[in-house]
Parts: sequence; structure tokens; C-alpha cells
Amino acid sequence: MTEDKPPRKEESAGLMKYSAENLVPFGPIHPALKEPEYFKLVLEGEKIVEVIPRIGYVHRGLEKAAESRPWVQNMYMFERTCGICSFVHSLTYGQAVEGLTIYEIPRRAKFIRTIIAELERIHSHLLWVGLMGHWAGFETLFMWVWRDREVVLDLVEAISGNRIHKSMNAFCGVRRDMPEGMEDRIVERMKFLVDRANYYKGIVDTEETMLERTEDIGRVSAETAEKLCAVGPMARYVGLRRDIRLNDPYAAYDEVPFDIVTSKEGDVHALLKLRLDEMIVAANMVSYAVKHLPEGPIRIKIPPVIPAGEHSSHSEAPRGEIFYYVKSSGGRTPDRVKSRQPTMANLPTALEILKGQTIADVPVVLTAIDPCFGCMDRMSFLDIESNRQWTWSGEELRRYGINYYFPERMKMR
Amino acid sequence: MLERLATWSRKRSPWVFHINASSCNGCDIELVASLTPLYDIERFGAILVPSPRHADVLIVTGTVNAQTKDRLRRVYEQVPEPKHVIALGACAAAGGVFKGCYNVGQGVQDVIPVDMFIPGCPPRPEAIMYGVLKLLGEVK
Amino acid sequence: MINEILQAIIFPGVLFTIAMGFLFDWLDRKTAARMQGRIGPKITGPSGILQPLADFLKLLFKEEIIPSHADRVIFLFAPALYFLAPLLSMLFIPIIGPTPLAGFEFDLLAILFLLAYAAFVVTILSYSSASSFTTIATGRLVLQYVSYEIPLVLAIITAALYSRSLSVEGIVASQSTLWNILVMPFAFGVYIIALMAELEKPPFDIPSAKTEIVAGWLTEFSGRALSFLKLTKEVGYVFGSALAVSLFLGGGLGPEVAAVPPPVLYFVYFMVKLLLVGFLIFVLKTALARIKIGQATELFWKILTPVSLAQIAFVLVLIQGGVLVAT
Amino acid sequence: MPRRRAGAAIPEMFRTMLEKPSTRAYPYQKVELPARFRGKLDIDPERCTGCQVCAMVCPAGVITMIDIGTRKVGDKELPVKRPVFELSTCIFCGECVDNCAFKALEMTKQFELATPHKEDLTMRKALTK
Repeated sequence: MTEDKPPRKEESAGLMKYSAENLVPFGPIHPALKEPEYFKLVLEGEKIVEVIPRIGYVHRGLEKAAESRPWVQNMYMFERTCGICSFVHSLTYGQAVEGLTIYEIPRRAKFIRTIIAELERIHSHLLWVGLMGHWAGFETLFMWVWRDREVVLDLVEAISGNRIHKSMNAFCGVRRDMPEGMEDRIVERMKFLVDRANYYKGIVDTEETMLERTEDIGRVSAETAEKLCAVGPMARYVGLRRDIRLNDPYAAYDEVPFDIVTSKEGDVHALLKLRLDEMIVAANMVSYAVKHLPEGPIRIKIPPVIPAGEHSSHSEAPRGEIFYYVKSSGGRTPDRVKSRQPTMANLPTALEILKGQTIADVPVVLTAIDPCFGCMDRMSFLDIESNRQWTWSGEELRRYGINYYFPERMKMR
Repeated sequence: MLERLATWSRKRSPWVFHINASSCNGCDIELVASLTPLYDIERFGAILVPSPRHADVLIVTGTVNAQTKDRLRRVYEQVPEPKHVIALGACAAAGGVFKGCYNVGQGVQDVIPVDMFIPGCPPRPEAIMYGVLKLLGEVK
Repeated sequence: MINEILQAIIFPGVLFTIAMGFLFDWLDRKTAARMQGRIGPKITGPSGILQPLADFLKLLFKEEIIPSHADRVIFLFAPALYFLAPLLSMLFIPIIGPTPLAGFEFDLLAILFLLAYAAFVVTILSYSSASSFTTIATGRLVLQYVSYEIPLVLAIITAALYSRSLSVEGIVASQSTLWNILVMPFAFGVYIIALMAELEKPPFDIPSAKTEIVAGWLTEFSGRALSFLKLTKEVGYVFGSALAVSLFLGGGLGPEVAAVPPPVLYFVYFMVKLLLVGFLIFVLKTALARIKIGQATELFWKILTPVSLAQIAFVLVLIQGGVLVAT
Repeated sequence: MPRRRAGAAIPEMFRTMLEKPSTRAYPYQKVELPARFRGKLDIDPERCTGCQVCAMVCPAGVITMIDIGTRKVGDKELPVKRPVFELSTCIFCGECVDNCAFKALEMTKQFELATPHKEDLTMRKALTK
């Protein structure tokens, strides 16, 4: 501990140079963001000069908790990192752990994983397109898109038993086979979705008010996006050909033919079209994978102890690259799990784009990255008040957290 | 007479304010889905309002963690009486899969009083509707 | 005397106007819902027709919270002042006969005054609650007001010019042979767009944009104040459409049917046109995305103002040329 | 480049308006759930042997084992355990069902679990035997 009074957090964040009138809070509880996350907007009139993010509202301490839980239970916990891209989280974590074992994943399981991941991509992109309508004040688009999204959710529910958290993954395989006789239904629904996606593309291309809200908004150059490490659609909409599915295929992506979509325009309108196009590609992939589903087992049962070693894995979530790193010392629980989410990677780009826009563009631009703060808020322990460094076990950290935040809290599990 | 009129109007017009107290989004998107054409909770007069001062029903999703605890309490105080709180999802009811993480509590009822629990991970939109209607049945 | 007081209070006066406000709100929600593939309000009364009433009553019975930093006097009384504006204006519209309840020779000017008055009250109301969102909303309100006011007044003036009268009664009477909309379709269009801006319907719901500035200027209001503010908007909706019917669509005038007594016929025609105008606004509102305040200002100043000026010039030419002069 | 116009969605809006609304009449009509739907957990007390596997695999800590007596194996006294389910925190993953060697657990299709009292969600069915 130093003798000087530690600087207040606002000062250290560089906030003090702005007067209070110019500061407008955006969040943590804000109707535009369905999740609590806080952005301080420094305004001049309606124009934004500076954005100061304050993240960590959805921090739950997953990575620390993972160290004290068995391998399989962590699968379910990481699946619940985020509700929208839940499958791909468990997939990537599973792949990282599978890398430590000697087992080969059955081919049929790979295909089923691909199908579910692409269905999830369709649902996530539709969700975003609908919400973009909502953010731009176009409720009708929102309602229609979400109505069509239910088609995907029904399929997912029929395959996995739940609409959001599929709980499909197991180590070295999937837990459930595709149901009998679903093939025709899936292909037909995918055709319907492609039709609808084409219609929505027409709407976002012709509707004047929608164009006024999205065209020329959120422009960023390819260099800036690359420098700020944009991933996923945020990289593709400026023309970077980046897609883990193509660059480093996992699951069955090396067997299912597809091509990624890129755009050159680099504004929110391009993002809208890009996501709809990607949805069409995903729908075609699902149709192909369902038709060419190989026979065979879906799962190899593996022992609960994972061999020692470390391994990492990454995959393409609807929002961009998800990265998992696991370290094992050969026990029943992992030594360390690290996950990096696309929203964290895309946030600097979004903040860069926001400067110079008006406050009316905030919901449109900030959410253009398809933020998923539930994914983003990872363990970020930083004590700025004392430069002490120490190591804590998970149990100690939990105690500290409870004592600090919930002094009145009764016993935990 | 006036009392009956008040009860009638309260039962028919639940305005919902939604707080995400560090949820994983699953419950949130299902809550939003319950507004959309296939479920259409507006049939029962429920709409999502943007300001807590307009709300009658507070729907809380997610494990209440250290960051959102105070904000949840503050928003709760902003809602005018009579108000009701629904804890949506396993996390809001009891911490769900995150129970035992160092940063999260054991559900909403430790922070603010809860009138209705809707368990599920996430609950179907129909389950949400069932919960809201059950709450309205108990409104006096 | 008693008859007139009853008329002013019940039909077609205050209570009727409020009931129409509820009806419009219900129709608004219901048509929007149907166009989006939903059902909309359903269980409150037949097809949910009592939904706006239930909302209103519920808010009336709710606690009212006054923010500590708000200006108490304005915060408490301005909603009532605001409520008066469309309610009073409605008395100048002829609904059950060619003569309105409270018309006088220059009542159109009174209506224009009340429009400005409402905008003024809502601005100080918004400013009085003093939070960062309402402050932005106030700025947007004022900017939107100065944008739509000019085309709105120009459109109204066009009708008055052509009909050579400054009273609503006179304008309606002059349209017995030819409705104004056929002479000045652009003025009607401008009026509808400006009206949507005044009512803060999408795409002009900028001052109360939900996803940008919480609930805009309504953010801090709760309970009784909120119920009256919402009701005022609904009544304003009715009044705006009723004024459009009177100025451009010939009020309650229409072909005579022998079997029906004239006041009833007049009322039926009026209502049909009123609902048509309302429906037009419902459709536009559902089909468009919200635009930005700068774009709204540009739309009104750069496009709609010249259009309405051209329309006035056209009408003046018609009058000077002696073609199609109103009776 | 397609022509820009305001109100591009109007034709579709009218088409939707004339169609039947796509809303499902849920509270008045039962929901058709797929065969695999994972609803409320249920236990068959007859089949449960108290082996504790479910309590070990549960990611959410729903299941606690409670001693309900003892039994004699050889000359040793071993505790007999039965699970108690705290369904309020259940995440409906179905891991316990998959791992139950005696097929005592199953996921029913019941999803209407809303309750004003959290205690209602504690399932002590296995203890009643």
C-alpha cells in the first residue's frame, strides 16, 4: 500500500476532464442493450466525442469456477456463457479437451455438430437482424424476423430438446443422434428461410428510412479493423477474408462445401446484407449436411480423467472467433481454462466507429458488432489501488468475493 | 367499487420492465421472443416499457452478481407501487449453474422480494407467459 | 343551455373525445399487431377494445414518484395543462353538424395557437424533470417542433387560402362541391407527415426514442402524470386526424341519403373519414423505421417546406385565374 | 441497385394482415412439444438405489443426497441415501438422466413450473418411500 491516496476510478479512466453535462450514461440498464453494460458517452450536442466503456457487469467468474469443477460439468457451464452462441462455446471447449485425449471423434458426430452450429448461426443472425430493426425503430421488421426465427428454434428443439441451451455436446461425440425422419422437414424449412432472407435483403435494400439509418453509418477502413483485431462479420464486412471455418476447419467444415461472404462497403447496411447472406450460406450447408449425413456411432465414452497437457482450440461463432485454452495436470478438474470471445475483440472497433456519430446512431453502431456481453465479461482481476500481486486459490478468491460484495451473504454451496 | 376497478385494471395491464442482472442472454431472448408473433404476450396487455417508472412488473434474469446487485436494488426502488417482481430462469431463482462462482449470489430474492419464480434454463416463452398470468391471478 | 353543456361534456364534447382517443389507441395497436402477424390486445373487453382504458385506469391508481431534482410545480401541473390543448381544440371541429360546439370566426388561429401552446408545455414539462435523457429529449423536441411547425402551418394555410375563410366551419362549408384534397393533394400529404411528427409516431418518434434515450421526455413520469400524458397523445391523435378531415376531406359532408336524418349522416361520414385518416397513419407508422433528428429537419425544411410553398403558389394561381374557385 | 422508396414493406404488411395471425393460442390450447423436450425432472422412487451418481454429475448442484436409514451388508452398517432435488436451480441438461444406471430418472414434458414459493420446487419424492 502506498501512502498517497489512490486516484479515484473516474480519474484514472480519464473522465474528469469532461463536465457532467456532457456525459450521458448508456447503460448499465438500458432498453437498447438487453444486457447490462455501461458506456459513458461524452457528447457535444448530439455528437459523440468520446466513449468510455466500463465492462464487467456480467462477470460471473467462470474461468475460476472451472478450476474446481469436473471436466464434464464445465461443458455445461461454458455452454451457459452466452445464450445465443451457446453450442459453439461447448463445442470449442470440447475440442480443446478432445485435443488432450487420444480418441478420434466419430464422423457422424462431426456432421451433427456442424448442423447444430449452423442452425445456431442462422438463429443468431436472424436475431440480430430483427434486433437491428428494433434498434432502428422498425418494429415490423423485428416482429417478422423473429417470427421466422422460430422455425429454426423449433428444429433445434426437435433435435436437442431445448430451444436455447442445446446441451448436445459430449467429449468425443454428441449426446443425441438426429431424430428419425427429420431430413425432409429440415430441408424444406431451410428453403423457406432462404426465401425469407432474400425478402429481407430486398427490404433493407429498398426501404428508404432503413437505408437512412444504416447507410454510411459505422464506416471503418480495413486497416483500422485489422489493427483493432476485428473478428467474424466485423472483419468480413470490410473485405478481410477471415473465417475459422475456412482457415482452420474443425468439425465437418472440410467436408461440407461452402464459401464465406465478404463485403467491401463497410457500413451497417453492408453488415445487414452480409449477415443475411451468411444465413443463406448456412442454410444451404445445413441442407447439404443433412442429406450427406454419414452412418456410424455418435459418441465415444471417455474416462472422466483427462491426460495431462495443454491444448487450445478456436472456432467461428456467429459473432467471430471463439478461443479456448485448457491445461490439465491429469486430474478430474482442469488446471486452467481461458476463453476469449468475439465481442471483446470487436469492442475496440465499435468504440472507434462511434466517435463522431450522433447519439441516435449509438444503438445501431454499438450493436452492429452483435455484442454479447455475457460472453465478454471474463475474469479480469486488476487491483489499481495497491500494486500488490499475489496468488489465490479458487476457494480463497470465492471467499474474498463473498466478503467483499455480499458481506451479509449466508453460506454458499 | 373503486377497489374492484383498480384490481381489474391492474390485472389487465401488466407493464413489464426487464433487467438483466448478468444473465447469459438465454432468458432475455426468450422473454423478448414471448413478445413476438408466435407467442404475443400483448394479448394479455403486457408490453415491455423502457423506463422503470412506467413499470408494474419487474422481470429479473440472471445471477445477481456483485456489479448488478446495487443497480437492481436502485431500479426496484424506482418502480412505483404496486409492483411485482418475477425471477426468470434458474440463475435468477437460485444461481443456476453458476451457483458457487465467487462473484454471484444465490438468486434475486436475496436482494429484492420476489413474487414469482419461473425456473427453466431458459424457460420456454409459454412458461414465461404461464408465470406472468399466474402472477396476475394473484394480484389483488 | 343544459343541452349545450351536456353536449360539451358528453357528446360530442370531452367524454366523446376521450373515448375516441382510447379507440384510436386500440385500433393503432391492433392494426400494427395484425400487420406484424400478431393478434394484439385480446382479453380486455371484446377483442381487447378496453385495453387503453385498463392502461389508463391502472396508471391512475399507481403511485406517483417525483424525482428529487425535478421542478415540483411544473412536474405536477403541466400534464393537466398539456391535456387541455387537444381537448379544447377538438371543440372547434364540427362533428355532428356543420356548426362546431365552440366555433368563432377566426378559430383556425386559435387552433394554431393551441398547437404551439402544446409544444411549449411539453418542452417545459420535459425540461422540468431534469435528467440527462430528458435533457436530450428536450433538445430533440424543440428541434422537431421548429422543423414540422412551418410545413404544418403552411399546409393549414393552404386550405384556408383556398376556402377564403379562417374558421374551420367556413373551410368545411366551402368544400360542399369539391374536397380540398383534390385541389391540394400535396398540402394534405405534408399535413399528414407533419402531423405524424407532432404526434411523435414513427418515423418521427425521435424525442421518445425507446432504444436511444430510454423513454425520451416521458422517462421520469409515472402514475397519474403518465396516464394523462399518454391520454393527451391519444386525444391529439384524434384531433389531428379530425382536423385533416375538416380541412381536406370535407368534414362530414357527403351524398345525402333520404332515410337518415342529416346530423346522423353527417356524423357517420365524419367518422368514416376520420378512421380512414387514422388508418393511413397506422400504416405509415408501421411501415417505417425511425429517422434521425437531422434527417427529420432536412426532410421538413428542404423538401416539405418548398413543396407546401409550391402548393400555395399553385392554389393562388388557381384563385387568380378564376378556375375552380371554392363556393 | 434497386429503387429506394419509403414504405417498401407495405405490400407484405397488408398480406400479413389478411392472413391468419401466426400466434399460437397457448393458454387456451396445449403446446405440442417435441418428443425430446427436456422438462421437469421426475424420479421413480421404486427404482432409485441411492447410488449418488446423479449428485456427482449434476453441473448445477441440484441434487443432494440425504440419509434415510441404514442397511446391513455383511456385518457392516451402510447408510441408505436418497436424492433431494432443488429444481429451482436445475438447468435441464439431462446429464443425470443419461448417467442413471437404473433408469430411475426421466425428464417429463412439464414446463409450467412457475411458483410464488421457491420451496415448492424442492422435490422430495424419493424420500417418501
